[in-house]
Amino acid sequence: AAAFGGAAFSGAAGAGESDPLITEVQDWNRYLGAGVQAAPYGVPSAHEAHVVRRDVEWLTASTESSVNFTPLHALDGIITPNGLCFERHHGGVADIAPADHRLMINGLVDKPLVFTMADLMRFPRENRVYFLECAANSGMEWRGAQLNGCQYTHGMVHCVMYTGVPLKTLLDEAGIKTNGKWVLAEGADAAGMTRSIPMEKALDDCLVAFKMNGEALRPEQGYPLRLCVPGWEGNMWVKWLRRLEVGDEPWQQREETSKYTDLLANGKARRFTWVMDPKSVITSPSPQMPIAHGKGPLVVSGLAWSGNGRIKRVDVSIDGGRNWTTARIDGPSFSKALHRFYLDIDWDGSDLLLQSRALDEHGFYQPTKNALRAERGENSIYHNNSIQTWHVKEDGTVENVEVS
Amino acid sequence: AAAFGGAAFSGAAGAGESDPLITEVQDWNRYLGAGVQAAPYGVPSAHEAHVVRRDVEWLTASTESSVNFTPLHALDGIITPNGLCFERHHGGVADIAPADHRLMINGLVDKPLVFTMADLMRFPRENRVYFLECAANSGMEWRGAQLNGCQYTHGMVHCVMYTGVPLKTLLDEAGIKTNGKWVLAEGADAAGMTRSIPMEKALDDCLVAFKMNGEALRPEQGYPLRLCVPGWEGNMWVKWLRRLEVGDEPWQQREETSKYTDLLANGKARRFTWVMDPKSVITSPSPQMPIAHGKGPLVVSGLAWSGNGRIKRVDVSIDGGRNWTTARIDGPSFSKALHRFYLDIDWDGSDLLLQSRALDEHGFYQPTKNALRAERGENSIYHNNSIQTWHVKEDGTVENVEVS
Amino acid sequence: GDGEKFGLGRTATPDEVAAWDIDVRPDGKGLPEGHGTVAEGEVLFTDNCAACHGDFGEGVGRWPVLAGGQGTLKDDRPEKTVGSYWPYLSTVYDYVRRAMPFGNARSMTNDEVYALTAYILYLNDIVTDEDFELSKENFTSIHLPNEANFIEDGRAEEPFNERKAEPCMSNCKDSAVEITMRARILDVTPGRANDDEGAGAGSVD
Amino acid sequence: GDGEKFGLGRTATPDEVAAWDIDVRPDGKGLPEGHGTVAEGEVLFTDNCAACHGDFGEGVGRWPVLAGGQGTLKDDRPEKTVGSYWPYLSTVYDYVRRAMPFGNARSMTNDEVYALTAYILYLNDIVTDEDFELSKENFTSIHLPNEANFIEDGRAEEPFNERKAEPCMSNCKDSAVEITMRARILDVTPGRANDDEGAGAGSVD
Ligand code: HEC
Ligand code: HEC
Ligand SMILES: [Ca+2]
Ligand SMILES: [Ca+2]
Ligand SMILES: [Ca+2]
Ligand SMILES: [Ca+2]
Ligand SMILES: [Ca+2]
Ligand SMILES: [Ca+2]
Ligand SMILES: [Co+2]
Ligand SMILES: [Co+2]
Repeated sequence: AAAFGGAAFSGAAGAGESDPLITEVQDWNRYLGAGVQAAPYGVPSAHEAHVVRRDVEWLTASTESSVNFTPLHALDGIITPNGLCFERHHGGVADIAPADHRLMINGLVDKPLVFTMADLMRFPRENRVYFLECAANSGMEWRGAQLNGCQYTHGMVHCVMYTGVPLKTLLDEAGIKTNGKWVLAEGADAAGMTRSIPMEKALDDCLVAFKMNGEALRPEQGYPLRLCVPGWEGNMWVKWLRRLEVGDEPWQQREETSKYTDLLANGKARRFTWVMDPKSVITSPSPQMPIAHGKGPLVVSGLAWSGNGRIKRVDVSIDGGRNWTTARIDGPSFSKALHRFYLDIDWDGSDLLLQSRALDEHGFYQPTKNALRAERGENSIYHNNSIQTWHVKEDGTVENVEVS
Repeated sequence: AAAFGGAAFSGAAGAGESDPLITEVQDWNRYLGAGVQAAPYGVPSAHEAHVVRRDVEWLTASTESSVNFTPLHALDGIITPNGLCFERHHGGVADIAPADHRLMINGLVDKPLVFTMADLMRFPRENRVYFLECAANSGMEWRGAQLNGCQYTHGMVHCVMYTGVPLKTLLDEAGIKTNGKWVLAEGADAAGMTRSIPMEKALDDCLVAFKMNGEALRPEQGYPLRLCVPGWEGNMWVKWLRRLEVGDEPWQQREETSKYTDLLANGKARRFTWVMDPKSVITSPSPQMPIAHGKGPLVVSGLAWSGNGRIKRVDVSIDGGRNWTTARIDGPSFSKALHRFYLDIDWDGSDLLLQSRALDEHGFYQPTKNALRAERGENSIYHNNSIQTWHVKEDGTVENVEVS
Repeated sequence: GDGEKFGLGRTATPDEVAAWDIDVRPDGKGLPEGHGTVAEGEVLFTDNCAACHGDFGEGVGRWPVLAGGQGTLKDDRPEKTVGSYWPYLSTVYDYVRRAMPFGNARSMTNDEVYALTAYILYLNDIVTDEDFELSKENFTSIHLPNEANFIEDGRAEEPFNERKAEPCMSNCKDSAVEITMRARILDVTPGRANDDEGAGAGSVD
Repeated sequence: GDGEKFGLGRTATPDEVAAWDIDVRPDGKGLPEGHGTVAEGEVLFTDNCAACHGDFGEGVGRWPVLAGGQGTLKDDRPEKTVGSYWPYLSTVYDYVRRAMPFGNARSMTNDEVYALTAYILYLNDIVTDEDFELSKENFTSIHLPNEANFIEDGRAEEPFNERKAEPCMSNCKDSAVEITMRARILDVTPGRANDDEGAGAGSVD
């Protein structure tokens, strides 16, 4: 049954027949292809043109204050290529020449400082892999299954290796006064993005990064400088970082009051909900990645992450959460980074209700959608880390559903 | 003296003067930048246009059988962005639609098989980070210091995270006969690239990869399928992989006889020199990355790798190899992957003769250029893993030199 | 601060700090000198803001709503505005000064921002007199109605976060699982055939 | 082979295997039926190969040299050709059939490849008779002159690879280190001012 693989890929010779793609000499085996330097900075194959970030036009009034989504369904491993990291801007992409960029530290410090990019390159550097998830990821699913594809339901997350200077190093250079308990991080963009960060976190693992996946930050990710706030909501990872102010109280900025506060059913709203809870999603099969090959061996693959640290275990269910099997986590397991999991199954061709459930090293795991709603209602927008269900049908197509 | 950082970057206000880049509202802080989806597949900032692969035109007769070089000097961390991974082709870049690609296994197997890409996606997958170094990397330096930049002297190396199926899994599917001791890997390109791989290696850690750094392989890296032969010379990592033949003897193909054999001074030539020896290079400062900031804190940064496994230690010398200081290895340490090292020094502004020396977990380390030449002469082309020297001058410029 | 020092960077000048240090806190820290009335704010708002936010802060199309919505926070579709949701007035001053009008940020004077803030209070019935003047001096005396309804992060106390038990692995539900809802029914996925079915619901912030 | 089976893929047909399994080994395994003479090869070479490799295999410009160079392997600039360097004739047959002519691979018939291989032998003075015919039958009787000079990988036995000692950490050289050579002197770096100084030396394979 598995012979010749999926119809979408196969040259479709019958049993015992020879495939002309093999028996005839193909052009690419005969004639020279493009030479080196055809693209000094390389780009993906034209056959991969469908693997792009996508937005949802009705979601926002303007593209400059908007979001697009990482095509998680088409990716594998734990690293997100820079060109596919989702975008979220509040005033568009600031275009800043590195020579014109400055970072100021002021407030409750011994000495207010200004750094050029060249100055920052002289501090000891570190390299760390982290996921970045927008607190609003899966936010459109609070009221029920809505968008048909993990790119849309879970695509406001990416994971790259950053190079930068620990925030602590820079704060130490200015000298934190004893009453300095909070840090305000400010961007140079047209939104002048600002967030308050408690000093404990600032001194723990925050990084002032200038490179991602080896090269300079991408413009839409804050070139030339961004703050990394590992495990915490993406909005705090201030892009185009130009200022760090030390203070004794939080600032209650717009993105920590009007936005990024979580309205509960009782009308109360939680603030300073920073950590991104354990979460996972099956990226294939998924609505944008139907099964094209019929029954037999099937790779169920997905991503899991937790703002608390490492992922300890991912369980997968094919019956909507009645029974669970522990999946195989493969590849590096970094704290506060994406983890890749696989469950290799023999599909019998019948309907599946596929779910995944992440458990982190601190014992936190994902709730069901209903358990989360029972606690918070449907108006929270942010921090929806509930278990996602995909309905795999006999024909291999997949739908975003909710289950009893 | 360090105030205001390097002239190349600084807005150059005098002491106590205010920088108009701070006191005046800049355009990017006022007007909206580009919206989301300006580039569905993102690209680097225009300010990074100099960070590209480069070739050396006089080196080869045609770009289709040629090479270009990774801009190591401009990168950090251990991951090479896909668009900057050096290229090496022998018949140009094959352009293959995944649906048209086939992988055959034949020879000493129980059952010769043909796989589509869809078939391959159904086997259990793994994710691993590996460096890939061309055996000819640094080959132009055998006769002495020649090219002024680590991009040219050491840029035939890159390091990415691969996703693929262990070669062993596929060979097992066909069933290796007991006399099967070698595997011939063949590409679908116009060079019909072929290499013989001993069965022990094939069953150990080789991977048939379809993704790099999360996304589909780039065309110039073998899209849709390439073989990974971890720690071994890059030419064996057959791109556009279309066939695996099991045999009882090596094939003595052109790339393992005419090429990729190492001619010694005595006229004898070593063959099957597969492993890439421990090696390192200081990427900054380096000829393409002069010091622009004068004396004071200086980050000396570089890469180290070994085909034998992990890097245990990197030593750095600033006096041409008389005295050594152990550098700090930062970021992940994967077997057969690039390692990033740093030495944070306080530069007194005088001449430096900068060297780095990698030591791997099996106790192998880099020889000096003269020690290597004493053993092999100057005609080997391949496997030059000797210690590189950069001469840093008082003005901060850097030259590729050799020392006594 | 006695962490390690590298001697990098330079001292920021007072003018530089003043140019960038424009943030304002609920306790009034950071407020500049200045003042502005509701009536002045109305004129400024009509000229600079109403095209997006509407004459009465009701929001044009998908642009943000700034006024109204009081008493809706427990509704199916809460309307979160300065009047109905925001805890602190300082945030209005800070945000308008740093980010509005959208596309021409940093273009309003400090007095103008006082006037606009006063007008947003007026649109939300928090002040009712068009002659009301907001200033550095009286700013912290104004409190927004929803301030008391912000609470700390309580996620760790939610039942599923209490870590009392390992999650269930088998026979976790009594009966076979039923599908209760399908995305297909409200398919708003871009790039699909039925895109013209219209917009979905929800927002990203 | 008793590793795990997934039942994926399908059996390759004999025609398919024949189409792709064109590799040739030194023991003659993989050689197709056929034959060709030096004289036939000369015509074919002149028409299809000489534009790059030269009429006598001497190489045009930077295109590869195929003949000559015998006795140069210990020279400063060895000339590595089929005659001077290659260990096995099978490699010539295999490679020409799979990859030449550059830009039109797989265009020569099996007989033509025998003739071209014979002609390359002739250009290298390994056969001297223009009527010499190379065939599947006599192929393995031909040995290339340099075959015996290929040895196994001996890197592990090189002194610096013997791992007897930790590398030296201090005072490793008696006197201050001198610069003995500078890349600047033969600067061939692309994109620098003096690019017109001309080409450098060396090759990537
Ligand atoms: C061109 C459209 C436009 C104009 C003109 C404009 N705004 Fe806005 N306003 C926006 C957008 C878009 C946002 C949300 C930005 C974001 O997502 O970060 C916003 C947000 C706001 C908010 C915060 C809303 C919330 O709920 O968080 C306030 C307050 C505000 N604007 C006030 C003003 C004032 C006052 C002016 C005039 C001085 C103004 N705006 C002019 C588009 C506009
Ligand atoms: C358009 C130029 C061109 C033509 C025509 C051409 N070749 Fe080549 N040949 C090359 C290049 C380029 C290479 C090296 C390819 C590589 O780098 O992998 C090569 C390599 C070779 C080699 C291996 C050389 C070595 O030292 O490894 C042989 C043998 C050879 N060609 C024979 C032939 C024959 C026989 C023909 C005609 C049937 C032919 N070539 C036609 C360009 C050409
Ligand atoms: Ca302040
Ligand atoms: Ca009025
Ligand atoms: Ca639709
Ligand atoms: Ca064969
Ligand atoms: Ca003749
Ligand atoms: Ca030059
Ligand atoms: Co939150
Ligand atoms: Co070798």
